[in-house]
Amino acid sequence: MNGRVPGGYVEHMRIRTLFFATYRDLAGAEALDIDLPTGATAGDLVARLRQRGRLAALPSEPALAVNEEYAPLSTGLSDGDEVALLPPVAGG
Amino acid sequence: MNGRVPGGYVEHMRIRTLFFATYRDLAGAEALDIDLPTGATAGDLVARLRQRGRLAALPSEPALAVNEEYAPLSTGLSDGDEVALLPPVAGG
Amino acid sequence: MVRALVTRERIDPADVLARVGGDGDGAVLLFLGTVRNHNEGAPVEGLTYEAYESMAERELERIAAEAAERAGTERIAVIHRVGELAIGDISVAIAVSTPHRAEAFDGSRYVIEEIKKRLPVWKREHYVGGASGWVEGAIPPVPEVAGE
Amino acid sequence: MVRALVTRERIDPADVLARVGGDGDGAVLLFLGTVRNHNEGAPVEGLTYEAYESMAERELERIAAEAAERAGTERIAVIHRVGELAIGDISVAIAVSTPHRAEAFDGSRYVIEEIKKRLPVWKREHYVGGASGWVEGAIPPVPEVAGE
Repeated sequence: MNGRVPGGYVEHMRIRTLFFATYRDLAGAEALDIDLPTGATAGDLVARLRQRGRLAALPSEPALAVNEEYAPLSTGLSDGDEVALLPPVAGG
Repeated sequence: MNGRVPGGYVEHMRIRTLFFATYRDLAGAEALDIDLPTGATAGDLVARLRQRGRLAALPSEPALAVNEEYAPLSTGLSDGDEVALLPPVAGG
Repeated sequence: MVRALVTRERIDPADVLARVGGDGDGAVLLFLGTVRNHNEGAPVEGLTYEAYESMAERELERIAAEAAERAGTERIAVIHRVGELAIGDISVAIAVSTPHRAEAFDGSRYVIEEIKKRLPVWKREHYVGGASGWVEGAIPPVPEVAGE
Repeated sequence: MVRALVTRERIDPADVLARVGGDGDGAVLLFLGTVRNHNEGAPVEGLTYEAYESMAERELERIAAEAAERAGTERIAVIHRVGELAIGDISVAIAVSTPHRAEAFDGSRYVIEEIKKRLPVWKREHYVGGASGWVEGAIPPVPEVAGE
Protein backbone atom coordinates (compact mmCIF):
# COMPACT_ATOMS: atom_id res chain seq x y z
CA MET A 1 0.00 0.00 0.00
CA ASN A 2 3.05 2.15 0.42
CA GLY A 3 1.52 5.12 2.31
CA ARG A 4 -1.68 5.35 0.27
CA VAL A 5 -4.82 4.71 2.27
CA PRO A 6 -8.30 3.93 0.96
CA GLY A 7 -9.46 7.57 1.03
CA GLY A 8 -6.62 8.60 -1.29
CA TYR A 9 -4.61 10.31 1.44
CA VAL A 10 -0.96 9.50 2.00
CA GLU A 11 -0.21 8.25 5.51
CA HIS A 12 2.86 9.82 7.00
CA MET A 13 5.28 8.96 9.72
CA ARG A 14 7.61 11.25 11.61
CA ILE A 15 11.29 10.37 11.82
CA ARG A 16 13.54 11.95 14.41
CA THR A 17 16.76 12.57 12.51
CA LEU A 18 20.04 13.29 14.33
CA PHE A 19 23.18 14.90 12.96
CA PHE A 20 26.70 14.78 14.34
CA ALA A 21 30.03 16.49 13.73
CA THR A 22 30.43 17.50 10.06
CA TYR A 23 26.86 16.44 9.22
CA ARG A 24 25.55 18.69 11.99
CA ASP A 25 27.49 21.52 10.40
CA LEU A 26 25.68 20.78 7.09
CA ALA A 27 22.27 20.45 8.71
CA GLY A 28 22.72 23.53 10.84
CA ALA A 29 20.92 21.58 13.55
CA GLU A 30 21.45 18.66 15.91
CA ALA A 31 18.10 17.14 15.04
CA LEU A 32 15.26 17.54 12.56
CA ASP A 33 11.85 15.87 12.47
CA ILE A 34 11.26 14.64 8.94
CA ASP A 35 7.89 13.44 7.69
CA LEU A 36 7.94 10.61 5.21
CA PRO A 37 5.23 8.46 3.67
CA THR A 38 4.57 5.19 5.44
CA GLY A 39 6.79 2.45 4.02
CA ALA A 40 9.77 4.72 3.42
CA THR A 41 13.24 3.37 4.04
CA ALA A 42 16.33 4.93 5.57
CA GLY A 43 17.55 5.44 2.01
CA ASP A 44 14.39 7.45 1.23
CA LEU A 45 15.13 9.62 4.26
CA VAL A 46 18.66 10.29 3.00
CA ALA A 47 17.34 11.18 -0.46
CA ARG A 48 14.87 13.61 1.13
CA LEU A 49 17.57 15.20 3.28
CA ARG A 50 19.83 15.69 0.27
CA GLN A 51 17.17 18.01 -1.21
CA ARG A 52 17.64 20.41 1.73
CA GLY A 53 20.21 23.16 1.11
CA ARG A 54 23.68 22.29 2.34
CA LEU A 55 22.60 18.76 3.13
CA ALA A 56 23.01 18.18 -0.61
CA ALA A 57 26.63 17.58 0.41
CA LEU A 58 25.66 14.44 2.38
CA PRO A 59 27.02 11.31 0.75
CA SER A 60 24.31 9.39 -1.08
CA GLU A 61 25.06 6.36 1.11
CA PRO A 62 26.10 7.65 4.51
CA ALA A 63 26.51 5.34 7.50
CA LEU A 64 23.47 5.54 9.71
CA ALA A 65 21.85 4.05 12.74
CA VAL A 66 18.17 3.31 13.25
CA ASN A 67 17.23 3.37 16.93
CA GLU A 68 20.87 3.31 18.07
CA GLU A 69 21.99 0.43 15.90
CA TYR A 70 23.85 0.48 12.58
CA ALA A 71 21.41 -0.27 9.79
CA PRO A 72 21.51 -0.49 5.98
CA LEU A 73 19.79 2.03 3.73
CA SER A 74 17.18 -0.62 2.89
CA THR A 75 15.85 -0.58 6.46
CA GLY A 76 12.14 0.16 6.57
CA LEU A 77 11.24 2.94 8.98
CA SER A 78 8.35 3.28 11.40
CA ASP A 79 6.71 6.32 12.91
CA GLY A 80 8.78 7.59 15.83
CA ASP A 81 12.04 5.94 14.75
CA GLU A 82 15.26 7.76 15.54
CA VAL A 83 17.70 7.80 12.63
CA ALA A 84 21.22 9.13 13.14
CA LEU A 85 23.42 10.15 10.22
CA LEU A 86 26.96 9.14 11.12
CA PRO A 87 30.03 10.74 9.56
CA PRO A 88 33.25 8.69 9.56
CA VAL A 89 33.99 7.98 13.23
CA ALA A 90 37.11 8.93 15.20
CA GLY A 91 36.81 7.57 18.71
CA GLY A 92 39.52 5.95 20.80
CA MET B 1 99.78 -24.41 26.89
CA ASN B 2 96.52 -25.61 28.29
CA GLY B 3 97.28 -25.42 32.01
CA ARG B 4 100.73 -26.95 31.84
CA VAL B 5 103.53 -24.65 33.00
CA PRO B 6 107.28 -25.03 32.42
CA GLY B 7 107.90 -26.86 35.69
CA GLY B 8 105.43 -29.57 34.70
CA TYR B 9 102.73 -28.39 37.08
CA VAL B 10 99.18 -27.80 35.89
CA GLU B 11 97.93 -24.24 36.44
CA HIS B 12 94.46 -24.10 37.82
CA MET B 13 91.68 -21.59 37.93
CA ARG B 14 88.79 -21.47 40.36
CA ILE B 15 85.27 -21.19 38.96
CA ARG B 16 82.37 -20.09 41.15
CA THR B 17 79.53 -22.35 40.06
CA LEU B 18 75.92 -21.53 40.89
CA PHE B 19 72.93 -23.87 40.91
CA PHE B 20 69.25 -22.99 40.78
CA ALA B 21 65.94 -24.77 41.24
CA THR B 22 66.13 -28.43 40.13
CA TYR B 23 69.88 -28.20 39.54
CA ARG B 24 70.36 -26.97 43.08
CA ASP B 25 68.44 -30.01 44.26
CA LEU B 26 70.91 -32.18 42.32
CA ALA B 27 73.98 -30.31 43.56
CA GLY B 28 72.76 -30.22 47.15
CA ALA B 29 74.23 -26.72 47.26
CA GLU B 30 73.59 -23.24 45.91
CA ALA B 31 77.20 -22.79 44.89
CA LEU B 32 80.41 -24.81 44.52
CA ASP B 33 83.93 -23.63 43.79
CA ILE B 34 85.31 -25.89 41.08
CA ASP B 35 89.00 -25.96 40.14
CA LEU B 36 89.76 -26.54 36.49
CA PRO B 37 92.96 -26.42 34.49
CA THR B 38 93.66 -23.13 32.77
CA GLY B 39 92.09 -23.05 29.32
CA ALA B 40 89.03 -25.09 30.28
CA THR B 41 85.69 -24.20 28.75
CA ALA B 42 82.20 -24.05 30.21
CA GLY B 43 81.64 -27.44 28.58
CA ASP B 44 84.61 -28.84 30.50
CA LEU B 45 83.06 -27.53 33.71
CA VAL B 46 79.79 -29.29 32.92
CA ALA B 47 81.63 -32.55 32.18
CA ARG B 48 83.42 -32.27 35.51
CA LEU B 49 80.20 -31.58 37.38
CA ARG B 50 78.52 -34.61 35.81
CA GLN B 51 81.10 -36.80 37.54
CA ARG B 52 79.82 -35.68 40.96
CA GLY B 53 77.11 -37.93 42.40
CA ARG B 54 73.60 -36.80 41.60
CA LEU B 55 74.91 -34.12 39.25
CA ALA B 56 75.30 -37.00 36.79
CA ALA B 57 71.65 -36.20 36.07
CA LEU B 58 72.60 -32.76 34.66
CA PRO B 59 71.95 -32.58 30.92
CA SER B 60 75.19 -32.82 28.95
CA GLU B 61 74.38 -29.44 27.36
CA PRO B 62 72.57 -27.37 29.97
CA ALA B 63 71.87 -23.69 29.46
CA LEU B 64 74.39 -21.62 31.37
CA ALA B 65 75.55 -18.11 31.99
CA VAL B 66 79.12 -16.91 32.37
CA ASN B 67 79.30 -13.77 34.49
CA GLU B 68 75.56 -13.16 34.28
CA GLU B 69 75.22 -13.54 30.53
CA TYR B 70 74.05 -16.54 28.51
CA ALA B 71 77.05 -18.24 26.96
CA PRO B 72 77.70 -21.31 24.81
CA LEU B 73 79.52 -24.38 26.14
CA SER B 74 82.53 -23.42 24.04
CA THR B 75 83.14 -20.31 26.14
CA GLY B 76 86.68 -20.24 27.58
CA LEU B 77 86.72 -19.60 31.31
CA SER B 78 89.04 -17.45 33.40
CA ASP B 79 90.00 -17.65 37.05
CA GLY B 80 87.26 -16.09 39.17
CA ASP B 81 84.50 -16.45 36.59
CA GLU B 82 80.98 -17.08 37.85
CA VAL B 83 79.17 -19.80 35.93
CA ALA B 84 75.49 -20.43 36.58
CA LEU B 85 73.79 -23.63 35.49
CA LEU B 86 70.28 -22.71 34.39
CA PRO B 87 67.41 -25.18 34.30
CA PRO B 88 64.52 -24.40 31.95
CA VAL B 89 63.17 -21.02 33.07
CA ALA B 90 59.65 -20.20 34.25
CA GLY B 91 59.42 -16.50 34.95
CA GLY B 92 56.58 -14.15 34.15
CA MET C 1 30.50 -8.42 34.48
CA VAL C 2 31.35 -6.97 31.07
CA ARG C 3 31.10 -3.23 31.69
CA ALA C 4 30.91 -0.43 29.15
CA LEU C 5 30.53 3.23 29.89
CA VAL C 6 30.64 6.62 28.18
CA THR C 7 31.53 9.38 30.59
CA ARG C 8 32.22 13.10 30.81
CA GLU C 9 34.39 12.62 33.92
CA ARG C 10 38.13 12.03 34.13
CA ILE C 11 39.02 8.34 33.80
CA ASP C 12 40.91 6.79 36.73
CA PRO C 13 43.03 3.84 35.50
CA ALA C 14 43.03 2.20 38.95
CA ASP C 15 39.25 2.23 38.94
CA VAL C 16 39.08 0.52 35.53
CA LEU C 17 41.70 -2.07 36.56
CA ALA C 18 39.72 -2.84 39.72
CA ARG C 19 36.76 -3.95 37.59
CA VAL C 20 38.62 -6.98 36.22
CA GLY C 21 40.85 -9.72 37.59
CA GLY C 22 40.06 -12.83 39.52
CA ASP C 23 41.71 -15.76 41.24
CA GLY C 24 41.64 -17.82 38.07
CA ASP C 25 43.29 -15.15 35.92
CA GLY C 26 47.01 -15.03 35.19
CA ALA C 27 47.00 -11.99 32.90
CA VAL C 28 45.57 -8.49 33.18
CA LEU C 29 45.95 -5.95 30.40
CA LEU C 30 45.11 -2.27 30.68
CA PHE C 31 45.11 -0.13 27.55
CA LEU C 32 44.89 3.64 27.83
CA GLY C 33 44.37 5.97 24.90
CA THR C 34 45.75 9.40 25.74
CA VAL C 35 45.61 12.79 24.05
CA ARG C 36 48.81 13.45 22.10
CA ASN C 37 50.29 16.90 21.68
CA HIS C 38 50.54 16.46 17.92
CA ASN C 39 48.73 14.77 15.06
CA GLU C 40 50.22 14.23 11.63
CA GLY C 41 52.80 16.90 12.31
CA ALA C 42 50.47 19.60 13.64
CA PRO C 43 50.86 20.69 17.27
CA VAL C 44 47.64 20.08 19.18
CA GLU C 45 46.51 21.81 22.37
CA GLY C 46 43.39 19.82 23.19
CA LEU C 47 40.52 17.77 21.81
CA THR C 48 36.76 17.81 21.94
CA TYR C 49 35.15 14.38 21.75
CA GLU C 50 31.56 14.40 20.63
CA ALA C 51 29.45 11.25 20.78
CA TYR C 52 26.04 9.93 19.96
CA GLU C 53 26.12 9.05 23.61
CA SER C 54 23.23 6.64 24.02
CA MET C 55 24.27 4.64 20.95
CA ALA C 56 27.96 4.84 21.83
CA GLU C 57 27.34 3.18 25.16
CA ARG C 58 25.30 0.42 23.54
CA GLU C 59 27.92 -0.04 20.82
CA LEU C 60 30.66 -0.18 23.45
CA GLU C 61 28.67 -2.91 25.21
CA ARG C 62 28.35 -4.83 21.95
CA ILE C 63 32.08 -4.52 21.26
CA ALA C 64 32.97 -5.60 24.80
CA ALA C 65 30.63 -8.57 24.56
CA GLU C 66 32.21 -9.65 21.26
CA ALA C 67 35.68 -9.33 22.77
CA ALA C 68 34.57 -11.28 25.82
CA GLU C 69 33.39 -14.11 23.61
CA ARG C 70 36.62 -14.12 21.57
CA ALA C 71 38.81 -13.99 24.67
CA GLY C 72 36.74 -16.46 26.66
CA THR C 73 36.37 -14.15 29.65
CA GLU C 74 33.61 -12.15 31.29
CA ARG C 75 36.14 -9.78 32.78
CA ILE C 76 36.28 -6.81 30.44
CA ALA C 77 35.70 -3.17 31.32
CA VAL C 78 35.79 -0.33 28.81
CA ILE C 79 35.17 3.35 29.31
CA HIS C 80 35.29 6.20 26.79
CA ARG C 81 35.40 9.82 27.75
CA VAL C 82 33.67 12.62 25.85
CA GLY C 83 33.81 16.40 26.16
CA GLU C 84 36.88 18.63 26.37
CA LEU C 85 40.19 16.83 26.90
CA ALA C 86 43.65 18.26 27.52
CA ILE C 87 47.02 16.82 26.43
CA GLY C 88 47.76 13.66 28.43
CA ASP C 89 44.15 13.06 29.40
CA ILE C 90 42.86 9.53 29.03
CA SER C 91 40.22 9.28 26.29
CA VAL C 92 39.64 5.53 26.54
CA ALA C 93 40.55 2.79 28.98
CA ILE C 94 40.17 -0.94 28.37
CA ALA C 95 40.86 -3.56 31.02
CA VAL C 96 40.77 -7.29 30.29
CA SER C 97 41.73 -10.24 32.44
CA THR C 98 42.06 -13.85 31.33
CA PRO C 99 43.63 -17.09 32.53
CA HIS C 100 46.39 -16.85 29.88
CA ARG C 101 48.06 -13.83 28.32
CA ALA C 102 47.35 -14.41 24.62
CA GLU C 103 43.61 -13.95 25.13
CA ALA C 104 44.10 -10.74 27.12
CA PHE C 105 46.19 -9.19 24.34
CA ASP C 106 43.75 -10.38 21.69
CA GLY C 107 40.68 -9.13 23.57
CA SER C 108 42.20 -5.75 24.38
CA ARG C 109 43.34 -5.19 20.83
CA TYR C 110 39.94 -6.21 19.47
CA VAL C 111 38.17 -3.65 21.64
CA ILE C 112 40.36 -0.72 20.63
CA GLU C 113 40.33 -1.64 16.92
CA GLU C 114 36.53 -1.95 16.90
CA ILE C 115 36.18 1.34 18.79
CA LYS C 116 38.20 3.04 16.06
CA LYS C 117 36.03 1.44 13.36
CA ARG C 118 32.57 1.62 14.87
CA LEU C 119 32.09 3.78 17.93
CA PRO C 120 29.88 6.79 17.05
CA VAL C 121 32.36 9.32 18.41
CA TRP C 122 33.95 12.28 16.63
CA LYS C 123 37.00 14.26 17.51
CA ARG C 124 37.71 17.93 17.00
CA GLU C 125 41.33 18.95 17.33
CA HIS C 126 42.25 22.34 18.72
CA TYR C 127 45.56 23.41 17.21
CA VAL C 128 48.12 25.66 18.79
CA GLY C 129 47.22 29.11 17.45
CA GLY C 130 43.45 28.79 17.77
CA ALA C 131 42.27 26.89 14.69
CA SER C 132 40.34 23.66 15.06
CA GLY C 133 39.06 20.90 12.83
CA TRP C 134 37.29 17.56 12.76
CA VAL C 135 39.69 14.64 12.58
CA GLU C 136 39.16 12.55 9.49
CA GLY C 137 37.56 9.32 10.62
CA ALA C 138 36.83 5.78 9.53
CA ILE C 139 33.70 4.80 7.65
CA PRO C 140 31.90 2.36 9.94
CA PRO C 141 30.98 -0.99 8.41
CA VAL C 142 27.23 -1.08 7.92
CA PRO C 143 25.35 -4.38 7.99
CA GLU C 144 23.82 -5.60 4.72
CA VAL C 145 20.63 -6.51 6.51
CA ALA C 146 19.00 -4.63 9.39
CA GLY C 147 19.77 -6.04 12.82
CA GLU C 148 22.95 -7.87 11.81
CA MET D 1 64.15 5.98 30.87
CA VAL D 2 63.93 2.25 30.17
CA ARG D 3 63.66 0.77 33.66
CA ALA D 4 64.04 -2.85 34.75
CA LEU D 5 63.86 -4.14 38.26
CA VAL D 6 63.70 -7.41 40.21
CA THR D 7 62.06 -6.95 43.57
CA ARG D 8 60.93 -8.83 46.67
CA GLU D 9 58.27 -6.20 47.41
CA ARG D 10 54.64 -6.10 46.29
CA ILE D 11 54.25 -4.50 42.88
CA ASP D 12 52.03 -1.42 42.70
CA PRO D 13 50.53 -1.08 39.20
CA ALA D 14 50.05 2.68 39.58
CA ASP D 15 53.72 3.06 40.34
CA VAL D 16 54.73 1.15 37.20
CA LEU D 17 52.26 3.13 35.06
CA ALA D 18 53.67 6.38 36.41
CA ARG D 19 57.08 5.51 34.97
CA VAL D 20 55.85 5.79 31.36
CA GLY D 21 53.71 8.17 29.34
CA GLY D 22 54.41 11.55 27.87
CA ASP D 23 52.78 14.39 25.98
CA GLY D 24 53.70 12.84 22.65
CA ASP D 25 52.23 9.42 23.47
CA GLY D 26 48.74 8.35 22.46
CA ALA D 27 48.87 4.80 23.84
CA VAL D 28 49.84 3.31 27.18
CA LEU D 29 49.74 -0.42 27.83
CA LEU D 30 50.12 -2.07 31.21
CA PHE D 31 50.48 -5.84 31.40
CA LEU D 32 50.23 -7.61 34.75
CA GLY D 33 51.06 -11.26 35.31
CA THR D 34 49.15 -12.52 38.33
CA VAL D 35 49.25 -15.75 40.33
CA ARG D 36 46.43 -18.08 39.26
CA ASN D 37 44.68 -20.44 41.63
CA HIS D 38 45.22 -23.38 39.29
CA ASN D 39 47.70 -24.67 36.77
CA GLU D 40 46.98 -27.42 34.28
CA GLY D 41 44.04 -28.52 36.34
CA ALA D 42 45.74 -28.64 39.74
CA PRO D 43 44.55 -26.21 42.43
CA VAL D 44 47.39 -23.96 43.54
CA GLU D 45 47.56 -21.96 46.75
CA GLY D 46 50.77 -20.00 46.22
CA LEU D 47 54.06 -19.77 44.34
CA THR D 48 57.67 -19.28 45.19
CA TYR D 49 59.65 -17.45 42.54
CA GLU D 50 63.38 -18.02 42.70
CA ALA D 51 65.75 -15.98 40.55
CA TYR D 52 69.39 -15.61 39.71
CA GLU D 53 68.69 -12.09 40.81
CA SER D 54 71.71 -10.17 39.59
CA MET D 55 71.53 -11.76 36.14
CA ALA D 56 67.74 -11.52 36.02
CA GLU D 57 67.90 -7.77 36.46
CA ARG D 58 70.51 -7.44 33.72
CA GLU D 59 68.52 -9.72 31.42
CA LEU D 60 65.36 -7.73 32.10
CA GLU D 61 67.28 -4.59 31.12
CA ARG D 62 68.42 -6.25 27.90
CA ILE D 63 64.87 -7.38 27.07
CA ALA D 64 63.44 -3.93 27.80
CA ALA D 65 66.10 -2.28 25.65
CA GLU D 66 65.32 -4.65 22.76
CA ALA D 67 61.60 -3.92 23.12
CA ALA D 68 62.31 -0.19 23.25
CA GLU D 69 64.19 -0.40 19.99
CA ARG D 70 61.43 -2.45 18.31
CA ALA D 71 58.69 -0.16 19.57
CA GLY D 72 60.61 3.06 18.91
CA THR D 73 60.11 4.35 22.45
CA GLU D 74 62.27 4.97 25.50
CA ARG D 75 59.25 4.68 27.75
CA ILE D 76 59.25 1.10 29.02
CA ALA D 77 59.25 -0.05 32.62
CA VAL D 78 59.34 -3.69 33.70
CA ILE D 79 59.44 -5.18 37.16
CA HIS D 80 59.50 -8.83 38.23
CA ARG D 81 58.79 -9.98 41.74
CA VAL D 82 60.53 -12.91 43.45
CA GLY D 83 59.91 -14.70 46.74
CA GLU D 84 56.63 -16.01 48.11
CA LEU D 85 53.50 -14.95 46.23
CA ALA D 86 49.86 -15.56 47.05
CA ILE D 87 46.96 -16.04 44.62
CA GLY D 88 46.19 -12.76 42.86
CA ASP D 89 49.60 -11.25 43.58
CA ILE D 90 51.32 -9.53 40.67
CA SER D 91 54.45 -11.41 39.59
CA VAL D 92 55.40 -9.15 36.70
CA ALA D 93 54.34 -5.72 35.47
CA ILE D 94 55.22 -4.20 32.11
CA ALA D 95 54.32 -0.64 31.13
CA VAL D 96 54.96 0.77 27.66
CA SER D 97 53.91 4.04 26.10
CA THR D 98 54.19 5.01 22.45
CA PRO D 99 52.78 7.60 20.05
CA HIS D 100 50.58 4.95 18.35
CA ARG D 101 48.94 1.83 19.75
CA ALA D 102 50.41 -0.87 17.51
CA GLU D 103 53.91 -0.28 18.90
CA ALA D 104 52.70 -0.40 22.50
CA PHE D 105 51.03 -3.78 21.95
CA ASP D 106 54.07 -5.09 20.10
CA GLY D 107 56.55 -3.88 22.71
CA SER D 108 54.55 -5.17 25.65
CA ARG D 109 54.06 -8.57 24.08
CA TYR D 110 57.75 -8.80 23.20
CA VAL D 111 58.78 -8.16 26.80
CA ILE D 112 56.51 -10.82 28.30
CA GLU D 113 57.36 -13.42 25.64
CA GLU D 114 61.10 -12.88 26.12
CA ILE D 115 60.72 -13.02 29.91
CA LYS D 116 59.07 -16.42 29.53
CA LYS D 117 61.88 -17.61 27.25
CA ARG D 118 64.96 -16.09 28.86
CA LEU D 119 64.59 -14.64 32.32
CA PRO D 120 66.56 -16.76 34.83
CA VAL D 121 63.62 -17.23 37.15
CA TRP D 122 62.06 -20.48 38.42
CA LYS D 123 58.69 -21.12 39.91
CA ARG D 124 57.69 -23.59 42.60
CA GLU D 125 53.98 -24.23 42.90
CA HIS D 126 52.44 -24.98 46.26
CA TYR D 127 49.39 -27.16 45.74
CA VAL D 128 46.35 -27.30 47.91
CA GLY D 129 47.09 -30.18 50.29
CA GLY D 130 50.74 -29.37 50.95
CA ALA D 131 52.70 -30.80 48.02
CA SER D 132 54.85 -28.56 45.86
CA GLY D 133 56.82 -28.82 42.66
CA TRP D 134 58.94 -26.90 40.20
CA VAL D 135 56.98 -25.73 37.17
CA GLU D 136 58.34 -27.14 33.95
CA GLY D 137 60.05 -24.31 32.15
CA ALA D 138 61.35 -23.24 28.76
CA ILE D 139 64.88 -23.97 27.63
CA PRO D 140 66.48 -20.57 27.11
CA PRO D 141 68.06 -19.95 23.71
CA VAL D 142 71.82 -19.96 24.15
CA PRO D 143 74.02 -17.96 21.79
CA GLU D 144 76.28 -19.88 19.43
CA VAL D 145 79.17 -17.59 20.23
CA ALA D 146 80.00 -16.01 23.59
CA GLY D 147 78.76 -12.45 24.01
CA GLU D 148 76.05 -12.62 21.33
